[in-house]
Amino acid sequence: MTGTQHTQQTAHLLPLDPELVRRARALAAEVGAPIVDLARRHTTVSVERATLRLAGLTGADAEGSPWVNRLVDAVRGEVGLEHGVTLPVWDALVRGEAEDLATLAQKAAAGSVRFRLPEGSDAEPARRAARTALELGIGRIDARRREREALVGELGDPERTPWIYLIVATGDIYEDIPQAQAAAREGADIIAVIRSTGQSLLDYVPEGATREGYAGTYATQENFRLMRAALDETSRELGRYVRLTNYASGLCMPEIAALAGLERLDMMLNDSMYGILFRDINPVRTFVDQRFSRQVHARAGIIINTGEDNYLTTADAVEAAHTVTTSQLLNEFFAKEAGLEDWQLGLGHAFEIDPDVKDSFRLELAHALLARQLFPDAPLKWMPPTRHMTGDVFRGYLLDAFFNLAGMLTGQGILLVGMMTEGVVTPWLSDRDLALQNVRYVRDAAGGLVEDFRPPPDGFIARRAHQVLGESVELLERILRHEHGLLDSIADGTFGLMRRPADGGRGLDGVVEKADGYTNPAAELLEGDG
Amino acid sequence: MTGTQHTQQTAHLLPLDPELVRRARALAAEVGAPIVDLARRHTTVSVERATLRLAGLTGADAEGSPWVNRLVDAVRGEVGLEHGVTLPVWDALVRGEAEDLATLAQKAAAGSVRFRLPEGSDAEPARRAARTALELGIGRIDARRREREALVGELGDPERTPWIYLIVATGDIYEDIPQAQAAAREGADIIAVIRSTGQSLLDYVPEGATREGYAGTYATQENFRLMRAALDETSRELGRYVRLTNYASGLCMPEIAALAGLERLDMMLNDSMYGILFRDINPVRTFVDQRFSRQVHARAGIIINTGEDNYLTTADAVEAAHTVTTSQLLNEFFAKEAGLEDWQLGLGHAFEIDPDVKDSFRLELAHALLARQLFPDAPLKWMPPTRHMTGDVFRGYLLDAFFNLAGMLTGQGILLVGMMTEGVVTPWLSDRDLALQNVRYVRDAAGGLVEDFRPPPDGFIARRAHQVLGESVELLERILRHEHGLLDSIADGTFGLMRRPADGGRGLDGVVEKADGYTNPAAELLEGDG
Amino acid sequence: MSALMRPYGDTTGDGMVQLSFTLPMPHGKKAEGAAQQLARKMGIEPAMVVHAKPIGPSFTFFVVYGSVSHLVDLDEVKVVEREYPLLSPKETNLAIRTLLRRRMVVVGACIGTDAHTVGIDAILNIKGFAGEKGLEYYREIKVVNLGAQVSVPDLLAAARAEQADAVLVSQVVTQREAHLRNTRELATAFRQEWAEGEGPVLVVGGPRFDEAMAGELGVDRVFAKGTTPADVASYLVHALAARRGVDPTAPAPAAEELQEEPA
Amino acid sequence: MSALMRPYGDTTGDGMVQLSFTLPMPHGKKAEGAAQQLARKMGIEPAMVVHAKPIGPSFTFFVVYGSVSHLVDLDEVKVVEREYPLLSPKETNLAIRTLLRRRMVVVGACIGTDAHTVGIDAILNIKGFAGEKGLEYYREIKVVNLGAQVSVPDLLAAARAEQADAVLVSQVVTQREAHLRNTRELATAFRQEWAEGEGPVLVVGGPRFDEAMAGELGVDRVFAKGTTPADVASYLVHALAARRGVDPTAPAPAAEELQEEPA
Ligand code: B12
Ligand code: B12
Ligand SMILES: Cc1ncc(COP(=O)(O)O)c(C=O)c1O
Ligand SMILES: Cc1ncc(COP(=O)(O)O)c(C=O)c1O
Repeated sequence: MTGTQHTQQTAHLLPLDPELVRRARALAAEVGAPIVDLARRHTTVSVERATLRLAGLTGADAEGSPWVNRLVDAVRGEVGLEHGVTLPVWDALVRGEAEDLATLAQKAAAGSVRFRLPEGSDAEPARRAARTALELGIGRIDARRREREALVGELGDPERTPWIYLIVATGDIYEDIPQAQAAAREGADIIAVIRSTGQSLLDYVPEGATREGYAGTYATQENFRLMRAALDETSRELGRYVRLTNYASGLCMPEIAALAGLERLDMMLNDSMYGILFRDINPVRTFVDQRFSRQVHARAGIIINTGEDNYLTTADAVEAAHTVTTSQLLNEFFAKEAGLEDWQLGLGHAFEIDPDVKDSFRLELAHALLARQLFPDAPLKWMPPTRHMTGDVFRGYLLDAFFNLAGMLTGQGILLVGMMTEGVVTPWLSDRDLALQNVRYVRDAAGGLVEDFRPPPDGFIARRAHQVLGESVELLERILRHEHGLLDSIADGTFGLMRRPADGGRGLDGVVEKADGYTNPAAELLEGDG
Repeated sequence: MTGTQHTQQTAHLLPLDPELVRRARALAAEVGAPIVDLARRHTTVSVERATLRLAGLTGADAEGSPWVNRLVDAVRGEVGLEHGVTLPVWDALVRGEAEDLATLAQKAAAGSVRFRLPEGSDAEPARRAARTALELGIGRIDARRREREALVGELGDPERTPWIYLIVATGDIYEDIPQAQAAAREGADIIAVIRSTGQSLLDYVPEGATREGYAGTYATQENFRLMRAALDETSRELGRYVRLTNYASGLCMPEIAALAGLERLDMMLNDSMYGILFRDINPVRTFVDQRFSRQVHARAGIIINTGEDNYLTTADAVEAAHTVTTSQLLNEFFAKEAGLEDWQLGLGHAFEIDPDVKDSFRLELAHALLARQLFPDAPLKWMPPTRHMTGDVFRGYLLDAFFNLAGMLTGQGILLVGMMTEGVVTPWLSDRDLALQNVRYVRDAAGGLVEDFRPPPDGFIARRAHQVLGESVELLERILRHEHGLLDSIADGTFGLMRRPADGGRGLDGVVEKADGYTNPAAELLEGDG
Repeated sequence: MSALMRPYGDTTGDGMVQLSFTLPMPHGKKAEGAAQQLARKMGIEPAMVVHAKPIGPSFTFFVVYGSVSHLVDLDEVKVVEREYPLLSPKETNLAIRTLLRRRMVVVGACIGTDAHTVGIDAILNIKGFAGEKGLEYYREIKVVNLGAQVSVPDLLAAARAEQADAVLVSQVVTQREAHLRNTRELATAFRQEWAEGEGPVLVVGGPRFDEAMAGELGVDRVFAKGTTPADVASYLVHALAARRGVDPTAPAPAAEELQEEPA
Repeated sequence: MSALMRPYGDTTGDGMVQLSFTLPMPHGKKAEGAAQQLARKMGIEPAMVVHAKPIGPSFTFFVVYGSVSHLVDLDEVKVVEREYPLLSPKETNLAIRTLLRRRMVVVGACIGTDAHTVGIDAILNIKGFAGEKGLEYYREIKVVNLGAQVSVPDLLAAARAEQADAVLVSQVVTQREAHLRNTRELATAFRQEWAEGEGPVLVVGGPRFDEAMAGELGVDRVFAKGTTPADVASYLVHALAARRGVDPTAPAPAAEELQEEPA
């Protein structure tokens, strides 16, 4: 999916001031730089666990505690994580404490192995062994990426944009699979398996195939594998590559990113601030985890989906429109810094304006066009109405139609298909079918309207877009005026009215400041690439 | 409702060739002229009955046969109708056969009165008496028109176009009334009481309040009165004048027009060819009845609604698009000839293209814009999808939304609101409520899109509109090539694929060629005005 | 596929359905309770009244979601499965020749005040339906289409005059069960004219008929939505053959004639 | 308004309803028959299956219209009508002062894995809901909002530490009846901590609760969709007064203080 496809017809609809656009980007970079610095200076338990996962450590103990958790905890308990988990672990392996990672983890859990921080010449063999293991691991991700490229080459991409994105959310991977396959057959280009409530706050990744999620299914390596295999089958049946999405979000963001790379997921929800604002996860933890996970995504050829839509579920979509733009600019900066390319930036935004607001649809068009023109080469992810969806499913079906129309008129890249039951239940099989019918009608009957849609340069839409961009620049300036920039503004409620101080929130105890000799071959390999 | 309102924003969207437009109108006039001539040369039982109704004759016998029927039949039986019903009737009254029309009709029905055709000096008193009676009758229509104008002046018209037109169709006037009032409260500007199936083929107008219609309620003077009174009440409650519509169509077209004038109905369905094509009513009967009924409408200040939408329920809306345009041009010609002004021409057209046709919505826009630009001062009546509405009421709700959008984008004057249950049942109370919600959303959220809708002059929409106009001109030329022009083309299936020869169809026996001394003071009064 | 099943929302056996209706009472907690009660009586438990909107002062519209407790028992589903072989126009023509040794005469109409001819035309006119040609296209069928709003006496007169083998009647308007009433009236008149098993085959059709109702309505066959001309032609062959007690698809006497068939 | 009524389509007493659902079986006449059977079991007779669409090879979606035979009996509708007077913030503040002679302490949270805080925030935060200010705005109420995904033990600990008069819990996710399960778990833990009628007043709320279920769930009160802060504040005053056996709206000792009230 190349940017040109989405933008050819909508590229010059708004007369945006190029100077203002440049200024907005420069400000985002200025805001983001200290955060990157912060992220470089820390590691987290999840980054270290992700490293072990990349090195091939899988499985869990009898209570379901993953071996990566047991091993990292053991190392942390004995020698700390300031130098990273790899040095002590491969040192132990080199020393012959166990023949492989899995055995080592088991012994460590049993307390039958001692770790140390190898120094001087002792360190070199450990370092080399770790590097080899991780080269292998990263190699597996590279292989999966090539595999995807080959499949896309063979089966082909959807013929048109926006790509059609549908969710399944039964909580049971074995109900999810047939529903996902049915959705793909009816026209979905992308399937997202929604995650069980609460998983984002688990500081470990559950194991195995699962059937007991609430309003979503646990993200596990086995569930990833099962669903990807099923969709590969369906892709062949349909002669088009059906993509799979999950969440690299929450306390285990880096690990899930690694699993996504290993199981050839194609897109991942991954936002720079969602966990902070909506899950009260510690800001530092989030930024560190986020940078590593994005490096993995960059390497794996995964498209990220950012979460700007979420702002508009709690804040007003008109008043807070500029916070979406601001977040998009920041997400873009962080993503590019982590090595992601434009085509991997599924920047989020949403159709969430109160439908009772006069001209709501045209306001949506203004916002959507603004995003389109600010990020001409990114496959924007356009999210449907949720907040103003009620139990009136007929009205819901209507709102979704206008959402679809806005998607077509403004050249969005990824269309998350809205469900008429949004205000009621997680999607039913029939909801998806009806929703796809809605998309098809709007696209085929009215999609060509892009030819006729020419907002005047001094008209309502152009003026609104200009206003939002202006407010976004002001917001970035306001953030810069804080002593500690972004961290302070997150603390004082600038975003979504939520106050999240840098020393508060969940998972702070999993953050570790790196010592001078910190080593992480995975990070080095990914950084080199970035 | 002035034309300017609808057209201000959509007037110049299509680059129509003014020469071709002029040519189309000239051809329509050429096609229509002989039909006007034919209509002038004939009268019908219904025209004569309408004349008696205007003179104040009401009521029916014990079997429900209206006195106007009994009286006209008696006169016809004795002296024929070639000279009109008024001469023999008022002659009898002048001669003292009965003290008033009602008594005369009863006596005539009982066979206890003799009619004659007064000649020479005998004729003059009869003629004068008839003229006086009909001046009074037309005066009542004039008074009703002034009454409407006063109410509109006092209560006001809807603030915006399109006007919202809703139907009720319970079959029972006493269920219709609360439903109509509810619809008006929810936002309807116009209420149409759908007529019972089969009434169009009745050669009399039923009497009194009725409760036993099928899929519609009988058009009777009493039902008209009851509903108009109820809506007057609601108009005052709402502070806006709610209009009432019924059908001047079928075998009693002229009489129903007269009743509409007398009971202050505001709009009437009245098409120049509907009865011929869709009810197999004799063409001559139809054209004669139609001219008289339009003269009444002109005088009464009633807006007519033509029936071009019906073509598209049997013919394909893309292939037959030009037949709609052709019929609109003919309806316009006949209407103006009968004295109607532009603001009274609710020319019909409909959103009936198969939704599975690629670009169906833009084709609809092209057709709707063509009508808008051809008839810039007429309050076009835009009809919703019916034919492609299925039992999938969700999809139905979606199609209706796009119909509404097309209505807004192309500046239609009267929007007949579509029902999601079109494919299933006559509208339920809740269907109307949901449908109005749909209209409101589309209008308020997206109506302003007219500012941004600018089909390029060489684009898909402009090209399609030009094509349809061209095909319509060709069709008019083809009609003119027939020996007897329009009558022959109606006979050979040019319209809606239905063959209707001039000497076939229902109601032919009610057509009478006028004799030299034919008199009809009502016709004279209306003609003078026309 | 088991014989017992429940509706499917997003999990096997969840029984989930969506329901909407209006109650003639003002909006309020009482109305929501009433909606809940109705849903419960329909077997929806638990029922979520997810939308309640006043329609004016004396009506309230509801949307309800919930799990219905009833089981669908497939073994008890009675369906009118096609009781005759589906023939191509060629085969139909051949069978008619074999069976009648003359053309089959079919008289069609919309009776009562119903003026919806598109359905019967779809079956009778050459143009046909769903890509299939209508009965007029069949060389061995003579079609007399009387059109709309035909009275029952007129229809019977035409059937007699044409010596019809079959009478086909369409009914589309269903308000106050007009279609059922009109059909019953027709069937009664028919039976006064011809004894059971005699006279033309009597067929009615329309989008809202239940095909299982033929017996109850007193007609030979009912066709519902989605019917195609070949369904009807094949049925007529089958019915006429059955009356004569023969197998219409037995080898024809003049099979070589097949060559000149247009169909 | 009579106590017995039927749904209203377009005529009094017609009983018309609309229904949609999916059956896990391939599309076909059998499936339409199955849909008809289900509709009949739900009391819809005659049922028109007006739409049937295959969803892949093993599911079919239906839309049904028809007349339901059940009567709604308004006399049997049980509604939780407001059992307490609705107070203005001013009156609430005054009543609390009279009743407690100190501020009322309210602890709120979303428990379990539910992270939907908008609902509880609408009740608690100053910003409020539907134009009404939330409980934080009430001078005499101290609000401790613990936010989302709070575990039951943490909630109980906070309630103890704050000496809460009331505990307010929100549950929005209903899949697999998560909201009911979590509420029951909470109620059990609560009853282990405090005897019936002791400890804080326990209130749950969320859009899909049935307000009649309080007893069954073991909580003092349930609030459903559309609840406003004043509903909750008024209820709390009422409940605390009831526990003390007094009338909370009796004349206050310090009525002159009313002047300085912001509310
Ligand atoms: C086209 C149409 C019209 C056209 C009819 C033109 C014509 N020459 O037929 C016009 C515009 C004239 C019209 C007028 C009216 N209509 Co109309 N119309 C429709 C519409 C949009 C489509 C019907 C159609 O053509 N379907 C296509 C055909 C191919 O399908 P079919 O009829 O089901 O036929 C198939 C099968 O059922 C079967 N079949 C049918 N008949 C037979 C017979 C035999 C023997 C066999 C074997 C099979 C068979 O085979 C066919 C092919 O598969 C429907 C709404 C809709 N979307 O369904 C409303 C609809 C049928 N109309 C309706 C009404 C109420 C009217 C009016 C009465 C309104 C009024 N009061 O003015 C008028 C008056 C007509 C009258 N006197 O009967 C209602 C009926 C409501 C009800 N359930 O009772 C409908 C459902 C719209 C609505 N929701 O209100 N209508
Ligand atoms: C906003 C929203 C979110 C936001 C939440 C932000 C936040 N801080 O709360 C975000 C984007 C984070 C989110 C995420 C998810 N959501 Co969500 N979300 C919604 C949405 C769009 C609106 C809910 C809302 O804010 N309503 C407005 C408030 C004011 O209404 P309310 O909650 O009903 O509260 C009122 C009353 O109920 C009552 N009340 C409520 N609580 C209490 C408590 C007390 C004590 C009292 C007295 C009264 C009371 O008073 C309030 C005012 O009247 C709904 C869909 C919809 N349109 O309803 C889905 C919805 C609730 N979400 C849903 C789901 C499944 C999720 C996810 C689990 C999906 C996933 N797997 O990722 C996630 C994870 C969240 C989690 N772990 O719980 C589902 C729940 C389905 C179900 N019935 O089980 C819904 C219905 C969407 C859907 N159809 O799938 N969501
Ligand atoms: C970026 C991101 N992560 C995660 C989620 C899901 O929430 P949870 O944290 O409950 O898994 C969302 C919401 O859709 C999101 O946008
Ligand atoms: C002009 C006109 N007359 C009459 C009708 C109604 O049909 P009927 O003749 O059955 O009353 C229509 C259809 O809507 C129409 O457009």
